[in-house]
Amino acid sequence: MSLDTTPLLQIEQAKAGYAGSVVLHGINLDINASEVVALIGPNGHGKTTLLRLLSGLIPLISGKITFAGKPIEATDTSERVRAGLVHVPQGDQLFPEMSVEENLLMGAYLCDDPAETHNRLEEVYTLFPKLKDRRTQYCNGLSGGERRMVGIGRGLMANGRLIMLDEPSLGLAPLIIEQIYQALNELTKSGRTFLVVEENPVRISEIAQKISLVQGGKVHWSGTREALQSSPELSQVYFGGH
Amino acid sequence: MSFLICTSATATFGSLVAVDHIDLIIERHSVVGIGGPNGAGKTTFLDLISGLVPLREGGIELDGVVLDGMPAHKRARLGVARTFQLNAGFDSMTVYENVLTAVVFGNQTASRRKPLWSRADHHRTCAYLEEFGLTEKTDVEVSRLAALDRKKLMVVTALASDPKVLLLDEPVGGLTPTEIDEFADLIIRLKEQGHTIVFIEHVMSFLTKVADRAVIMHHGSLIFDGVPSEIAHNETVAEVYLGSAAAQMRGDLS
Amino acid sequence: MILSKALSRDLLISVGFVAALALVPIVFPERYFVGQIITFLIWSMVASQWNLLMGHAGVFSLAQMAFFAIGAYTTAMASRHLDLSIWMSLPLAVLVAMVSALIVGAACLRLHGAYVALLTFAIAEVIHVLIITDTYCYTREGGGCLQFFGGATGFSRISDFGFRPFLKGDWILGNYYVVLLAFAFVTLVTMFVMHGRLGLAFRAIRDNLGYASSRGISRFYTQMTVFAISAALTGLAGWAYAGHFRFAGPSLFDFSTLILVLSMVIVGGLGSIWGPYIGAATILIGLEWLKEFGDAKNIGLGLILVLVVLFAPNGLAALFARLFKHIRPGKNNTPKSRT
Amino acid sequence: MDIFLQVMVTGLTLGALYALAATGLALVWGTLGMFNMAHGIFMTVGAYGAFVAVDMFGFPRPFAFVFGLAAGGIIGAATYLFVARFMIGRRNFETNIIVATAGIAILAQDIILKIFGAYPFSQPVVIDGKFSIGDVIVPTQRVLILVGAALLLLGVNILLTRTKLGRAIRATAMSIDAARLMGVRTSRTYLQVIVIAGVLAGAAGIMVSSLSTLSPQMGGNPMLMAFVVCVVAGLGHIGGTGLAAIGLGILEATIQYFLGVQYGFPVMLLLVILFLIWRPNGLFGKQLVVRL
Amino acid sequence: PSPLTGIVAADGIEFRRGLELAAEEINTIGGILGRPIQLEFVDTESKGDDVVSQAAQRLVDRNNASALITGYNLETGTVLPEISADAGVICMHAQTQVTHEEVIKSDPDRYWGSFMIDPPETFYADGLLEFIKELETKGKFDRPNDKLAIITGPGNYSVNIADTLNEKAKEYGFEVSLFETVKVPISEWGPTLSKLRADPPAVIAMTHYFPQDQAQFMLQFMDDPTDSLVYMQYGASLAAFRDVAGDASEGVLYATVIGALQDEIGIAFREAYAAKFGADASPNSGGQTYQALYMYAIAASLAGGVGAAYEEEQNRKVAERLRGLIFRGPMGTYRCVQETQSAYAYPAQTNDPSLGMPHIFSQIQSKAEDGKLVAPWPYIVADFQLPNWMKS
Ligand SMILES: Nc1ncnc2c1ncn2[C@@H]1O[C@H](COP(=O)(O)OP(=O)(O)OP(=O)(O)O)[C@@H](O)[C@H]1O
Ligand SMILES: Nc1ncnc2c1ncn2[C@@H]1O[C@H](COP(=O)(O)OP(=O)(O)OP(=O)(O)O)[C@@H](O)[C@H]1O
Ligand SMILES: [Mg+2]
Ligand SMILES: [Mg+2]
Repeated sequence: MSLDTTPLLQIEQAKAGYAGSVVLHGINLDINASEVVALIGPNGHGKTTLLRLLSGLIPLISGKITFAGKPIEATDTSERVRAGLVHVPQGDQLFPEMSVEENLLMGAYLCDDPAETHNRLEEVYTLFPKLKDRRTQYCNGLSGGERRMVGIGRGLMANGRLIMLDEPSLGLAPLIIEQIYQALNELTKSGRTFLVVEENPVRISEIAQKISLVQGGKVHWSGTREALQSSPELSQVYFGGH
Repeated sequence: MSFLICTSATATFGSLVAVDHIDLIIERHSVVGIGGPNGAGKTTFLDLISGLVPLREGGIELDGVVLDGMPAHKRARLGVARTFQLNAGFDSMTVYENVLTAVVFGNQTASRRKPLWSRADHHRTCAYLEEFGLTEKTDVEVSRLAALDRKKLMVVTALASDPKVLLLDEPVGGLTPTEIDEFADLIIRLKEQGHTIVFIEHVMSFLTKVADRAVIMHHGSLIFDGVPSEIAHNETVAEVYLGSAAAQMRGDLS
Repeated sequence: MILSKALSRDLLISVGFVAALALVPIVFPERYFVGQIITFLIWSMVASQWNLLMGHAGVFSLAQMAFFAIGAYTTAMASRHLDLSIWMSLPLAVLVAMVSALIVGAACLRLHGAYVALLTFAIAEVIHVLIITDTYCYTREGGGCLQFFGGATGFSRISDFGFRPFLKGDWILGNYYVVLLAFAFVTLVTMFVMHGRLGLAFRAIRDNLGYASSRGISRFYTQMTVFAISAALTGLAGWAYAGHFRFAGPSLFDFSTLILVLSMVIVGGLGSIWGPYIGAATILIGLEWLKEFGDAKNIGLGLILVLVVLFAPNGLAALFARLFKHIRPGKNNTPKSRT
Repeated sequence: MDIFLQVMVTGLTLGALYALAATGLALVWGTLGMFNMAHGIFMTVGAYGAFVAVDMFGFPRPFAFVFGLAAGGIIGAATYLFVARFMIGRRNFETNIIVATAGIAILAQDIILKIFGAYPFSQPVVIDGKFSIGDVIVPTQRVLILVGAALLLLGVNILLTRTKLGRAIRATAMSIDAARLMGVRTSRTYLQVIVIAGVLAGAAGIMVSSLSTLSPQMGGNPMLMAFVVCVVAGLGHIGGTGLAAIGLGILEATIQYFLGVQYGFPVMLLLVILFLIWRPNGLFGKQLVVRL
Repeated sequence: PSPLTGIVAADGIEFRRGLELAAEEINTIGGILGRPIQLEFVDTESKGDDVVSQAAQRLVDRNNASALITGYNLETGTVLPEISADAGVICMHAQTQVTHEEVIKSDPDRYWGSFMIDPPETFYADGLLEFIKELETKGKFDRPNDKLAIITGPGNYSVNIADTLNEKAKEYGFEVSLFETVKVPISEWGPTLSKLRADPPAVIAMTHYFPQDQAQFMLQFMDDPTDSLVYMQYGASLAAFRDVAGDASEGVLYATVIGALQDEIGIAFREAYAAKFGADASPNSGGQTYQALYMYAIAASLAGGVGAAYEEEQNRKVAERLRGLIFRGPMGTYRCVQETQSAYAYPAQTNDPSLGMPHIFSQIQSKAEDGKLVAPWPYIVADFQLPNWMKS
C-alpha cells in the first residue's frame, strides 16, 4: 500500500444514466493507486454505466469525480485519456475497417515516441501471440475472443495510470484469461491501477485487493476479498455454489 | 439416430482455413458443447450449419435434408435456429416485435402470404415472453436491454421458430455465477423437452454441467470428442486451451 | 388476422385526415390554394413511399423520383402516342413503374448503403440524360418536333381527368377529388404494409440483415416486395401528377426536385409513420410563406432545412410525439396490449 | 494517332477535373461517413473567392489562388462549426447531414446569386499559353490541372494512410466513442477533415471554372460526377478515387468521340451501373464483413 | 413568372430588370390611365410546366395579376396560355416557339389573351441560309466547300432550329457533314472539335444557346481553327460571351429574332439599361420584357384600363388592342399575326421593316463591344467582315 493517502480516483454521490432513465443513483467509490479493484454485481445494475461515466462517454447528472486530485466532471473523454484514465469498453468498440495492428497502434495514439510504441506493441504480441498471427486482418472478421484480445491489448498500449476493464474475460479461453490476470498482477507492481468489472469469482479472488458490489445503481458493499469470503451471506448470493 | 451430419465441412477466408474438414455426427435429443481456443473456428462452424458462411467443401445434412447451398433464411425455416456471440437483435424494435418476427417468419407453417399476423401468433409471442420472464420488458426497445435480457431474448427468438436444432454461441458469457446456474437449468429443461442443442462455451463449469458430449476444436479441427468429464484429462486440450484451469477442474471433479 | 392497436389507431387517423381534406376545397375554393393542396397530396404520396423504402426497409434508394417520373411519363406517352384516356393509362402507369422497380431492385440486391444510393441515382440519371439529349423527332405537329420520350421539354397538354366540360371553371375540384382518392388509397395501403408482416420484415432487415436471415426472413423476397409496392404507389402518384398538370417533363428528374422531396421525408422523420405527411406539409407551407418575401425564398428554404435537422434530428413527427407526451403524461408508461 | 491523342487529352482533362472534385467529397464521405451535399458549393465559393481576389482586390494570381483555397476552407469550417458539429454521433446522422448540407448549399448558392448575379464571369486565375503534341494543341492550364490533381490526391492519400492524423481520422469515422477513448480530440479531427475538404474543393472550383465559367450553380455537375467517381472507386479509397476518375474521364471522351457527345455521360453511367452490379463494393472497396 | 434561379437565371434576372425599367418609366409618366403599374415576380426555378403553372396561378390568385409577362421559361410553352385562358388575363412572352402558334390555332376563342411578342424559332434556319446566300451573292463570302456542321443542345428551341437547318441545307446546296447533339452545360469540346477538324465544313452552326458554352467552344476552336464561318444562336449576343471568349469571340456571327437594335431607339434603351443596372447587364434579354410591358401599357390604356384576374370582359378589350397594335420599340417593330398571335417576321414575312420584327444578324468585330448589326437593312451599322481565322 502506498503511503499517499489521497485516492487516485474518488467518486462521490455520482448520479448518471441515459435519456429517460437514471441508472446510477449516487455512487461512492475510492480507488487507490497500484491496486486492483473489482466491480461485481448482477447484470444490468450499472457497472458498465459507471465505467462509461468515468471515461466521460455519458454525462454526470450530479455528484463529484476526482482523478489524481483534479475534478474531471467537466472534461472531455479525450482529455481524461490524456490524464491517464483509460477505458476498455464492453463490446470492444474496435475500429472495424482497420487491421489488428492499426487498432493496437491507435491505442498508443498519445505516445509520440515510435520506439516506445514499438516496445508496447511487442509486449502485447507476447501476451497475445494469436494477434501477431492475425495482425494484418481487418477487425470486422475477428472471432469474439480475438476481438476481446485486441480490445484489451489496445487498452494496454495506452500506458494509462488507471485502466478500466469491462469484463476482460468475456469470451476468452480459460488459458488466455489466466495469462491476462497474470499480466495485470505484474502491471500493478509497476504502479498501474486497475478497475475491473468481472463476473468470474475465481479470478476476482485471485487478484483484487478490493471488491465493490454494485447493485441498483449504488455501491452496495465494499471490502477486501477476505471480508467477502468471510461473509457467507454475500458470497452465497453472488457466487452461488462456488 | 444421426440427425445433424457434417461431412468434411470446410470454410476458408482467403488463405485462412477456419474450419478444416470437420466430420461430425450429432444425434437427436443430444446436447453437445463445443470448446476450444479463441479463433479455433467454433463460431464459423455454426455459421456453416446455419448458412451464414458458404461451405468451401463437404456437406451438411439435417434430418435427412441436404442443407448445402441453401440460403440462411430457408434453413431457419427448416428448423436451424441459432444465437450469436455478439448478442445480435433487432435493436430499434421492441422485445415484443423481436419475438413476433421470429414467430411469424421463423417456421415452415408461418402464414407468409398474409399481410397481417394472426391472433395465434400474438398469443404464442406473449406465451414465450411470459415463459422466459420478459413480459415486463415487452415494450422496451432492444438497444436498451442489459446483457442478460439480450441473451434470453436471443434464446427466446431462436425457440420461437420451433427449431429442430438449437445452436447457441456462448450462451452464458458475461453472466454472474447465479445467472449461469439459472441458464443451465433452462438448457436442461429444454433438453428434457426433447430439443437437440449444440452450444459453444468457454465457461467450463457450465459446459460440463449441461452437455452430454463435449467437442474441442483447435485450428479448425477436432482435437477432442467425448464425455465432458474427460476434457480436463486430455493433455492437448489442457495445454492449448485450459491451462491451469484443467487442474482445477480435475480437482473439482474428484 | 388481427388489427393491432397501432394499426387500428393509424387507420382511424388516416380516415379522419382524408375526411378533413375532403372538406377543404368546399371551405376554401381558391384555385391556387386547391392547387397547392393537390401538390401536397402528390408529394406526400411520393414521400410516404420513399419513407417506406428508405426509413422502414433501410434501402437508401435515390430512384424514387425516377419511379414517379416513369408513372407520369407512361401516362403522358400513352396519351400522346397511343391516344389512351388517362383512366386507361392508370393501370399501365402503375405497372410500368412497378416493373422498372423490380429491375432496379434486383440490380441493388447485392449492394449496401451508399452503393445503393449511387446505383439508383445513376439509373435515374441515365434515364434523365437519355431523355433530354434525344433529338430524334418521333412526330411533328405543325413544325414542332416531338421526340418519343418528349425530349428536353417533355409532354404537355396531354389528356386530363376530363372535368372541364361539365365542371367548367371548377374543373380543379374534380382533379382534387381524384388525387385525394389516390392519396387515400396510398395511405391505407401504406398503413397495412407498415403495421403488417411486411413492415416487421422491413425493419428487421434494416436493423440487422444477418440476424434477420437466421430468423427466416428472405432479403430477396422482402426487398423486391418493398421496391414493387413503393414504386407502384409512387407510379400512381406520378399518374395523378401527369393528369393534374397535363404534363410530364425532365424537370421531374432534376436533382433539386429530388432533394426537395427527400427533405420532406427526412424533415418529417425517416422511419416514422406520419413523418412524410408532416414533412411535405411543413416544407410546402414554408415555401409558400417564403414566397411572400420574394427574393428570400431559397435562403429561407436552406435555413429551414438546416434548422429542422439541427433541432429535430429524429424528424418533426418524433418532435410532435414528444410534445404530445408532455401534454398527456403517463400515457406511454402503461404497457400497450396488442389486441 | 491524332484522334487517340485528342481523346487522351480530353479524357485526361475530364478525369483530372473529376478527380479534383471527387477528392474532397471522398475524404469527408469515406472517412467521416458524411455525404456533403454542399461540396459543390464549396467549389463555387473557392472559384468566386479567387475571382474576387483578382477582380476586386487586384491580388496577383498566385495569391488569388491561395485566397480561393482559403475561401473553400473557411466555408468548410463554417459548415462544421455552425451545423455539422451538433449532429455528429447522433442518430440518423447519415441522412440528416444530407439534408443539412443540402440546406447549406441552397442557402449559399442563393447568397452568391444575390451578390454576384447569374452573370457567367470568366475565371481570372488561369495560366495562359499552350503547346502542341503532334497536331494536338494542349493549353498549359490543362497540364497544370492534371499535375495539380495528381499532387493533391497523392498528398491526401499519404496523409490518410501514412500519418497518425490519417489514422485518427479513419478511427474517428469508424467509431467516434472509441476514438475518444484513445485520446483523439474528435471534434478537432472533424474540423480538420472538413477544412481540408473545403480547401480541396476550393482548388477544384478554381480549376473547373478556369475551363468554363463562374456561375452560382457551377458546382452542381462536378459534384454529381464526384459522387459517381467516389463510389466506382470504392468509398474511402482516395488513391483509387484518382485512378477511377481518370479512367472514367477517358472512357467518357472515347464514347463522346465514337458514339456522339450526347452519349458520353449516359453510356458511361450505364457501364458504371453494370460494373457495380458485377463488383458491389467498387474497384478498390473490400467486401463488407459483419459478424454477429 | 420567370426563371430567377437555376440554369437560365442569368436571362430570368434580365427579364425582371426589363420589367422594372419599363414600369419605372411608365409610372413616372402616369402609369396606365393614372394608375401605376405594380410588378410581382414569382420564380420558376428554370423548371418545367408544373412549376411555371403554379407560379402563374399564384400570380393570378394571390396577386390578382392582370397580365403575365415574361421572356422565356424552360417549359413546353403551352402552360402560360392555359393559365391565362382559365383566368381571363393577358399573357405575353418571348418563348420563340412554334408551339405557341399551335396552341392558339387549336382554339382561338379560348386563347384570346396569349401573345408571343416575337416570331417563332422556325424562321431562324431559313434566315441563316438566306443570309449566307446573300453574303455569297454580294461576294463577301466564298464557301471553301459545301459542308455544313450543325451542333445543337437538347432544348426544343435548339433542336427545332437544327432540324430545320438540316432539312433545308440541301436547297441551298449544302451537305450536312456533322450533326451533333451535346448534353449541357458543356465545357469540354475536344471530341466535337476533333471531328470538325477531321472534316472541316464551310459553315459551323451552333443552335445550342448558352453563352458560356459557346464561349468555351470558341476558345478551344481558336486553338486550331478550321476554314469555316461560325454562327451561334442567341448566346453570343450576350456580353458574357465576349467576356469569356475574349479575343476568340471576334468574327463570330449570331442572330436573334428579338434583340436590341443599334439605332437611335435601341441605343437610347441600351444606355438607360446600362445606367440602371450596370455594364454587365444584358439589354438583349431585358429588352424583351421591357418592350412587352410598353405594349401592354399602351393597349390597356387604349382599352380603358386593365381588368383584374377573372374579369374577362375588360381583358378581352386589352387583347383586342394588342392584336391591332403596331409598336416600334428598342427591339424592333411588333405587329400581330392575327391567327397565331405572334409577331410578324421581317424579312421573312414582310419586306417592310416597319411592319415586322427584324431577324437581326450581328457579327462581333471587337471583343469590347456588342456585335455589329450586319443584316438586315435598314438596321445595318457595319459590313460583314471575313473572320480573321478564315483563309479566303
Ligand atoms: N443506451 C442505453 N439506453 C438506455 N438504457 C440503457 C442503455 N444502456 C444500458 N441501459 C440500461 O442501464 C442499466 C444498466 O446497464 P449496465 O450496462 O450499466 O449494466 P451492467 O451492470 O454493466 O450489466 P452487464 O453485466 O449486463 O454488462 C440497464 O438496466 C440497461 O437496461
Ligand atoms: N469474415 C472473416 N474474414 C476473415 N477472417 C475470419 C472471418 N471470420 C472468421 N475469421 C477468422 O477465422 C477464425 C475462426 O473464427 P471463429 O469466429 O470461428 O472463432 P471461434 O472459435 O468462434 O473463436 P472465439 O472463441 O474467439 O469466438 C478466426 O481466426 C477469425 O479471425
Ligand atoms: Mg456491463
Ligand atoms: Mg466464437
